[in-house]
Amino acid sequence: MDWQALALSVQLALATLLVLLPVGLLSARWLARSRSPAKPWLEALVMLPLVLPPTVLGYYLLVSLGAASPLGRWAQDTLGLSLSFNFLGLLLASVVFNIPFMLQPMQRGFEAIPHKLIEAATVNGLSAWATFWRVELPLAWPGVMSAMVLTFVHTLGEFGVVLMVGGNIPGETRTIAIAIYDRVQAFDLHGAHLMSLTLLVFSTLAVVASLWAGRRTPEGAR
Amino acid sequence: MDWQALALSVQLALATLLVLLPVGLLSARWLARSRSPAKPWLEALVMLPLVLPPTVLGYYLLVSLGAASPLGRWAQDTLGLSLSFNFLGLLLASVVFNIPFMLQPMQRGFEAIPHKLIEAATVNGLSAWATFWRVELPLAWPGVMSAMVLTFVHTLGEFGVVLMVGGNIPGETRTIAIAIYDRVQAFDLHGAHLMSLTLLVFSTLAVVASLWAGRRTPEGAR
Amino acid sequence: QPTTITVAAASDLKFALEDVAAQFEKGTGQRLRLVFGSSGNFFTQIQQGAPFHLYLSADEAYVFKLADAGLTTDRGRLYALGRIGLFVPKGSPVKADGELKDLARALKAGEVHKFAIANPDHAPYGARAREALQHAGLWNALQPRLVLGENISQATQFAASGATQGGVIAQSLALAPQMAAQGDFALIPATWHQPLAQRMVLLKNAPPAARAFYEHLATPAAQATLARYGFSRPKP
Amino acid sequence: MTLRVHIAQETPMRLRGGFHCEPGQMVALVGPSGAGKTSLMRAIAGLMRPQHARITVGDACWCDSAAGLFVPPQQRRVGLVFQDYALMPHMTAQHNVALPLHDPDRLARATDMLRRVGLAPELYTRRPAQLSGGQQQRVAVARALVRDPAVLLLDEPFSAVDQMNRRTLYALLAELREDIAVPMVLVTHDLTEARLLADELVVMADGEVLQQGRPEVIHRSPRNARVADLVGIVNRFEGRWEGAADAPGWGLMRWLGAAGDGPQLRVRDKGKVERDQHVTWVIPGEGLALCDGTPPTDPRWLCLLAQVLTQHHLGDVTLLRLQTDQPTGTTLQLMLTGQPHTQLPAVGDTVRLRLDLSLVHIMPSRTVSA
Amino acid sequence: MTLRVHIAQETPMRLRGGFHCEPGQMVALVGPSGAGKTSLMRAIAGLMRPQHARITVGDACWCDSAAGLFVPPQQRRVGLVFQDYALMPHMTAQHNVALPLHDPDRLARATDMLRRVGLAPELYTRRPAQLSGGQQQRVAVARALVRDPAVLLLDEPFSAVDQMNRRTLYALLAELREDIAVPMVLVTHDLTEARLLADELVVMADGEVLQQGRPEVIHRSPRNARVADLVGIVNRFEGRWEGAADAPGWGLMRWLGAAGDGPQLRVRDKGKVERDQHVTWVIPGEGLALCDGTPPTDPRWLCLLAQVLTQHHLGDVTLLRLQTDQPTGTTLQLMLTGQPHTQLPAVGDTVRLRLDLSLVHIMPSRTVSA
Ligand SMILES: Nc1ncnc2c1ncn2[C@@H]1O[C@H](COP(=O)(O)OP(=O)(O)OP(=O)(O)O)[C@@H](O)[C@H]1O
Ligand SMILES: Nc1ncnc2c1ncn2[C@@H]1O[C@H](COP(=O)(O)OP(=O)(O)OP(=O)(O)O)[C@@H](O)[C@H]1O
Ligand code: MOO
Ligand SMILES: [Mg+2]
Ligand SMILES: [Mg+2]
Repeated sequence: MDWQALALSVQLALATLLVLLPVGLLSARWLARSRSPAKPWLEALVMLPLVLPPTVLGYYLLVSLGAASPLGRWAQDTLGLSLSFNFLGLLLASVVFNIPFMLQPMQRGFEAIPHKLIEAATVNGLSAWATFWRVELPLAWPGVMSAMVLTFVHTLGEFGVVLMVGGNIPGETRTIAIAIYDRVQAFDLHGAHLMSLTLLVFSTLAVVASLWAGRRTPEGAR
Repeated sequence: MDWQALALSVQLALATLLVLLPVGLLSARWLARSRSPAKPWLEALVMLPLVLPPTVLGYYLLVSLGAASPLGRWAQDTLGLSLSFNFLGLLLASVVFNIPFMLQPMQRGFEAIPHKLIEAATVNGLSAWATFWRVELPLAWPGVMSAMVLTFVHTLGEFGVVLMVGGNIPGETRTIAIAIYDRVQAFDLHGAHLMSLTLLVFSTLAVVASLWAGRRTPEGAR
Repeated sequence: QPTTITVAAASDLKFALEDVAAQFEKGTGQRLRLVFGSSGNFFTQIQQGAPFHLYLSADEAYVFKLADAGLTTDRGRLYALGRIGLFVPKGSPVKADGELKDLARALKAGEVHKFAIANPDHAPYGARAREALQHAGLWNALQPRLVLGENISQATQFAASGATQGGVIAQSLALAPQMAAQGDFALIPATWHQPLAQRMVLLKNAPPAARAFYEHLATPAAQATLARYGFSRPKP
Repeated sequence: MTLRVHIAQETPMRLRGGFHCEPGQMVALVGPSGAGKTSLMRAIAGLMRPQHARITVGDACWCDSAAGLFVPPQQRRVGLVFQDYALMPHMTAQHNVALPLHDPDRLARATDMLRRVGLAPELYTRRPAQLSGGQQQRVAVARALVRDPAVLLLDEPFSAVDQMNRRTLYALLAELREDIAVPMVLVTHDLTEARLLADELVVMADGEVLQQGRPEVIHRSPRNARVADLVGIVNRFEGRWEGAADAPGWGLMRWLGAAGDGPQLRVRDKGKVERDQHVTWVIPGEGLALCDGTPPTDPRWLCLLAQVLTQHHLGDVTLLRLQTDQPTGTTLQLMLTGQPHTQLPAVGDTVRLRLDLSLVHIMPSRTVSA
Repeated sequence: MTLRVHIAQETPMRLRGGFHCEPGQMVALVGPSGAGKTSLMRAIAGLMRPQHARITVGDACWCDSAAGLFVPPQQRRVGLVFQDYALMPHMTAQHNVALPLHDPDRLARATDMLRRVGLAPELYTRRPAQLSGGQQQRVAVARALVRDPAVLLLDEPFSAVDQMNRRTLYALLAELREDIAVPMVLVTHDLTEARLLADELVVMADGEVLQQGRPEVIHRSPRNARVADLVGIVNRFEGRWEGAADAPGWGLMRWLGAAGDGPQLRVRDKGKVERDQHVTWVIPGEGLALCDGTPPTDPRWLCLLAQVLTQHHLGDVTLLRLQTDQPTGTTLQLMLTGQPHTQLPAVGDTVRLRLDLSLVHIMPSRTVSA
């Protein structure tokens, strides 16, 4: 069992959540409230990371973030940061790839809030910020939970993009998904089964724990 | 441009929707209404197809559906059907892999329906069936739309599972995602770009069209 | 009506086999379906009854295992020996040199940040690359900089995209016209590593037309085409 | 097809007691906020499965917890107006009303009912969010009335509707009562409305059914002080029973004030209280009037001097709060009509008040607090 | 800090006219369902940006469409009771009430206000879904009152609350009016409540403000027949102006019935109508009474014979519908109090009716239909 790879995957999943949560909340809320005619186009745009096969998306990301790309060179020269074949690169890729999972359920969550309640909040003097925290977020919570669980689990299992941008470096970019894949390719089925099982059990526990922690009391008997 | 592969992908995506829609609606609704303590466990179970790397999930599916597997042999002997390396195999794999995308948003959609309205439907004499069609489905519609769009788009881009279970046979199991991947593998970047762009444009139009067709009038001014 | 023959071929054959197949199709009017992928995947799929007729592996071990399992008509035939070499993308500080001397220099100078090979744990080209690098005494120094491709094509993409400063890749891929523009390639001596014995085998259900192609691959014309893509002729 | 309800439960809320309602009869369920009126309606409609209950309509049994019987709401065919309307937000007014209908001309019937509840035609195709509160409520009423219900349950169906529209709806209900003879239960906070529309009142408080009876009967002889309160009897006083009077059926009671004893009253004796027992007594508004001339000598009348504390002019009626001199400092309320403004006693004036002692109703003193 | 509202818009709904409300004053907005009361409140609260409007509170301007000024609702500091409560479903009663508060002891203040609106302590920690309709409404009222508002807007705040709890809330409002002198606007369908609580009425219909004034003034001299209808004046008749009478300030009017002309009446002349003009006239309830003795000779009185059509007993008052003989077949309504049951005229009886002609109010005839 490659614990290092599992730890890396969990780190990546958590970091992805950390980056995408604020961005996702703001954009999902904006999309939910928007009456702009561009809205369906923006929604479609949000979906695009899902459309390309992961390895191909990874390839494009590598070409645009890699050391030979203008962006990659700029990051290397000015920030001293490499955007590929390291954790940062993985994170960038993971963030891009998870946008649809994060935004869609959150947007539905925000859309489901009765407008009347937002009005009640503003009339009661709550600032946009307070309304967000005390009214919108709690009411959109099931959608936000869905988004977070989907993103977390999906990052654990993500393979193509991560392999392409990360390059399967043990301890740095070899995630548990890649490690399992390697085991299968090497016909080490025992190892593969063991790792798969560990991952499945871990994710199940993680999902149950987060659903339990984020559960809301049912709407009441009536 | 490999139109055959695109056509196959679209067929696969539509067939996946067709199979998953009824199953998904029923299970999502059941999960949404359920007060069972097993509910978070079931929800976690629904997520599991996302956890494993697609190629590994594909591997396990292949091992359990392939001609050498008991299930595969049974299907071959009694039904005369092969469950791998053909469209049926792809469809089975695609269905399994899309369960989380289909169920999560739908479940949230059903959960967001005020219980009072279900009560009003039953008091007004609507059967469970009529309540579902005339009240629950329309009210859960944004979530259902989300689920369908996510599933459709995700099937277009799905690569690992399909490659493993399908075997990349032109005209039969070579989807557009695999075709693009092949182009990249062959360093035919021009071809890859062209196909990616076509796929992106197509999906964008498909998403916008479905969002437009499935849009609901906003909740009203108040 | 002529049955379509499905050929599963290792991805290093991508360019070479397409040429050979075109020759064959022109000569016989027989249609071929070529499927390229990783040899290991094909092995798994064939075990599960994949409808392939002819399997061209990059590693003969897979062929023998299938033969032992009784899935093939025989133990197959060697059709080519693969060769590996150093590829350096345009703008890399490393010069392409088959003896890997400049790579050693650049490594010392700290100019090599990332270097691509296929995963030596399961890709035949990766295993040979490791042997060659070990032979040159660079393995230990290079190991922390390695990025591993799932298969040899992916390793080639890493190197060709300029994301790494170089990589050990298959000659057959490096000779592809699209690659020539991306950088320089130098062959590594064949003695530095075990031979990449590429073996093909007919599968149990193969129709006669599949055997025809199997035989065609041994013809001088086919072998000449393979040679153009950097495969050397196997000793009979 | 009489509706008979008997219920006893403790959770999720307390509900005890029962009532009955004949076909074609309208029963008004009254009681303070949180009394359990809505919950009782929900139990009748089948939306709540009570712990112990028996609910029958004619020969049909809808709920019998002893026998484990529970007919689901779909099969009860009740017309229910939800207190908060429960309109379908995704349907137009018309489709909301057509919801319980199945026949081909359902939309036509829905339209017709919307017309009858007084909704303007341009509103038929609006969704609830684009309707005013009262318009939504009338859609909800139309939905309950449009089907052919076995029982009609109206939970504050007119609370958001103005007087004029209410009159339309009252007329509609009256019409309906002639068309379909089913039991009708109305929850309302408006006691005037309850008395105007209902044949009988059912008084509830704290989940308990306290009394059922004709409005004027309850009004004139509430079972206890709590009921008196609930049906809006404001003139409620304390007294001590002092035994039989000169004639059979009559007794003597001392009026007890906060600051001391008042006069002895000769009132009807229903034989329910004993000598020296503490009692609560009420007198309905029709038993109070101002005297214009000299005090009458009839023992039926008690005449008191009282001072006007406040005067409220409420349109057709004027409300006076008076303070009597005997027993000192007791206040009572008096409604006046038909008096031109100029003839009304002003605040501070002393007036002569006449009590019709034959209308005094005596109850055992309440022990529970409000 | 007077609230002044002027508004003119056509979409999404028509709103025209305006009103003003002094600090400490309570204005009741009355009008039929769909009149635009809620919409007007929403405009004042800043939840709707009207097409043309000017809304000021004291020196502060909240909305001036001419100047493009629009203060967002957060900064208007209004206490608003929504018609449908708009309670936060995820918060307890207590937290709902504390929503507009910021200080450290916000929960204590919320609890205190919940106590004052009469909610039982065990309900403070319940969520709205576990409260009855009236309990929810009281939470909503508490939330509006708990903050220190610049303007108080109450949209049917008592519609789901019973009479007893209403009295608690009335008292609370009265208390509040002494504590904080801010303009208060109350929407209510209950005209009695409006007259009881409000200093002035604002009558609305079809989005238009028709009249503002003290209740008794509007009641006695409605601007037109529509207003008369809206403030619940039931005794409305037709007439023809026949010119000046014997004394200045008095004129003569012919009472027109459906079936023919009635008597000539000597009524107050405000100089607004011309000879032979068709008029609508009303007489408030206090101008009607039964005569006990012989008909008075004072020309202020008109005596009529009338037959009792129906008799409704509504608790403290009894409602009679009478049909006069002159003009033939005209019906009018009369409220009686203080009459013991036995003395009430029965259905079919002929009674003698007295009209106080000095209270007759004359309006130009309505041309629009209801
Ligand atoms: N889901 C619930 N869980 C627990 N208690 C509840 C629930 N719903 C209502 N209650 C309580 O039950 C009691 C009765 O409620 P109900 O709604 O029947 O009152 P009501 O008579 O209709 O009052 P109102 O006139 O205010 O509508 C109330 O005290 C209320 O707080
Ligand atoms: N969102 C909306 N879009 C269009 N019209 C609306 C909208 N909301 C309300 N209306 C209409 O505006 C008019 C005024 O509505 P409003 O809610 O102000 O009435 P109201 O006087 O409060 O009535 P009620 O006493 O029934 O609550 C109504 O005819 C209503 O149908
Ligand atoms: O089997 Mo390969 O040629 O390493 O992809
Ligand atoms: Mg209720
Ligand atoms: Mg309103």
